[in-house]
Amino acid sequence: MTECVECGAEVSLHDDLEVGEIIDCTTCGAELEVVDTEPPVLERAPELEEDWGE
Amino acid sequence: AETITASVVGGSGFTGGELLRLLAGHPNVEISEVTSRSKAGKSVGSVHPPLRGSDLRFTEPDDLESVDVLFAATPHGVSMGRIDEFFEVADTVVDLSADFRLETEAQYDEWYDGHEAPEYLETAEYALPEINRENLAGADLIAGGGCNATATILGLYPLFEHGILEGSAERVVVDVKVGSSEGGAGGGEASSHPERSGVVRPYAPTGHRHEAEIEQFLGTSVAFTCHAVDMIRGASATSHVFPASPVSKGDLWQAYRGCYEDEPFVRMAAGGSGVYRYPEPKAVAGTNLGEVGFELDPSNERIVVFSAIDNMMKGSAGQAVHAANVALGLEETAGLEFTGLHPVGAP
Amino acid sequence: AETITASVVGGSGFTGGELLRLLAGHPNVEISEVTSRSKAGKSVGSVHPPLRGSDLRFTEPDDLESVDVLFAATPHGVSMGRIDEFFEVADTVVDLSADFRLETEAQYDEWYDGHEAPEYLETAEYALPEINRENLAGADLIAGGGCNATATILGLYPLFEHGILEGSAERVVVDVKVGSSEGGAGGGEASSHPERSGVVRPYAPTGHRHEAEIEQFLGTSVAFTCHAVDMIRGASATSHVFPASPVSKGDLWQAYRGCYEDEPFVRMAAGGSGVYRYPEPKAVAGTNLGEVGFELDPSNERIVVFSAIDNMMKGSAGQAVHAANVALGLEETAGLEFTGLHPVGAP
Repeated sequence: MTECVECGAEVSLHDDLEVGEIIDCTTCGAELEVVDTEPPVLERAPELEEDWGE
Repeated sequence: AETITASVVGGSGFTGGELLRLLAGHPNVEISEVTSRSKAGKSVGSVHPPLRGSDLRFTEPDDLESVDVLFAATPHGVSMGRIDEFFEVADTVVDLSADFRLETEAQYDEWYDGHEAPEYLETAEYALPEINRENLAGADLIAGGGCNATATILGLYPLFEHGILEGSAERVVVDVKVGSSEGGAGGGEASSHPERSGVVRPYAPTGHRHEAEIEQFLGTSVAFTCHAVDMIRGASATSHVFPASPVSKGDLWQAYRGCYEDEPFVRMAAGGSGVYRYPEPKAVAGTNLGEVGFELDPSNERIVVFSAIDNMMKGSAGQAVHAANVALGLEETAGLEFTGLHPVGAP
Repeated sequence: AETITASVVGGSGFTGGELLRLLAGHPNVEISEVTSRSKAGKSVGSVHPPLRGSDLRFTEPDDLESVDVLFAATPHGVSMGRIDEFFEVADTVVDLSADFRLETEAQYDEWYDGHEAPEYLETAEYALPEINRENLAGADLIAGGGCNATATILGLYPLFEHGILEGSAERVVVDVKVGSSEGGAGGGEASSHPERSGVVRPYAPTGHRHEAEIEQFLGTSVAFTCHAVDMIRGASATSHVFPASPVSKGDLWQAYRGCYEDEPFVRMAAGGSGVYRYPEPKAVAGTNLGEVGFELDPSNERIVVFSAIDNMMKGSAGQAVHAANVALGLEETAGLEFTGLHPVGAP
């Protein structure tokens, strides 16, 4: 378990975590990048701004 | 598990049918009677497809059987005239109309055509558990919230509860988009299929009745506008809020998680990834869920708050069953477990 | 009557097809060329049903033929790279993208990815005749307005033009509902039919590109939010305006009639009776008409302004043809006479 940087809720992590992996927070949906595994550290992943067209 | 007997007065309308559908699937409820003047004698399934095969038939709404809880899905103005009679046959009455929502007779004089049983207004409890749970336990008279007010209140409540808004200085604009079931089965020319399809139709440019209900629970006046859009069931409220002092995303998440993290029927949807990044009626259609989300707009000193519900469920029948579960000490989510469909068409 | 030659660069998209449909029916226009890299060699009717039977075929977008007027219906970023080439073959260029809408290079740095031909920004004229007619006569480079900005500007313009709003103190909230054609033919997962049907989906909670364009022409900042709804073509803008001092319905009618009474493409719809009391995309689908209306909300010191357009027409191709008619001294309504259908489904 670790905290989501966006909303502060608990983020459940699977055990064979890899640096660089993207995990989405199940509370706020934010995309988080694993920057360290022992202990697990998450940062906001650079999410590409979806182009809404028009 | 405990079983309670329930009846539905006014069971042939859309809301009455939704109540029947939920109560028929409720583990702790046995339906004893469903009344309808217009459909008396007909099977409930002939009017409401989800109930096909049920032997339940509509009965005349006079000389009601005694039950533990009576749900009134009648038009505005009916319950206030029959409330004494309802309490003669039931210990708990859940009214889905607007007849007992507001606190004072003066409000009914202003927004409706007065009130026939104002003495009940004091004791009536608002049905939305997320903001009134402690008063609902053991309540006798429960008043279901209006669907537009429910969507709006769910979105804004955490901002007031956690002091981000004090409710005096700030300007709040609420722009709602709703489905056609809000107008009920009847409705005039404007709700014929050719005229009602594919609209984005402002129909209550200044919605004072909704504003009165919202102001009562949030303590602030809101500028409200409603549009009919091409949905049958669903309400989406977008609130544009201008707080007196700047606020951070962290403050917002703290307020919303603080209010809703442990709520069984509120889901957060505030940005993130995927197709459904913000609350959307499609995502909650047929469920008792409310979706709530927000976006910060520093350049305009604005918070944009989104909330989406199914006006037939969280905005009406679902909220009534949820409130009854709380009042009667049943499992809160009993009979309300459905979590929606994906993909799905217009709700 | 006079005949001018016209070409469409980027004719296979929705907007390109709409332009073709209008130009093919225009009494003063002869289409000389329609380019499309992806559909080169194919007949225009194979892509755009309204043009079935036409012997016109898409050509490669290189070595363009010289024409009187060139319409560019290309994605953002294309025209700014080819503008010199366009002016080598045409006296008048009408660009439907955002490439020449804003006045300064700084705005493109902030909201887009900079600009490749900023020297043209000075002379480019905004295509909306209702607010820029005098500058359009004889203009060489015409920049089509964005659909959301067009809907918003049409609604609010009279309030600024007649001093009801000065553009400084007042708070203006714009809540827009749009159809799926705004995203063009492509679009990712979110625009697949199962996911895009039946939505009320906030997609630009804080729509800064639109705000920049609106602010440029109204001189005030607006707090903008956009929702996708279940329409293909259509945009409905509801503006919540809080004027510094009270205003009467008489003032409002004077301002709106003053600006629009003689305009061929603006219809007022502010209250009154019947099913269509306020502006509605269905009522203007396929036409170059904009519907504008308002409602006064004294208790909230608010004016609610409604405006509805067809984003493919008044918000794009129709506006381009209207502007070209003005620039080339043709009859303003030439080729734009269609006044809509009733009853009709989702636009």
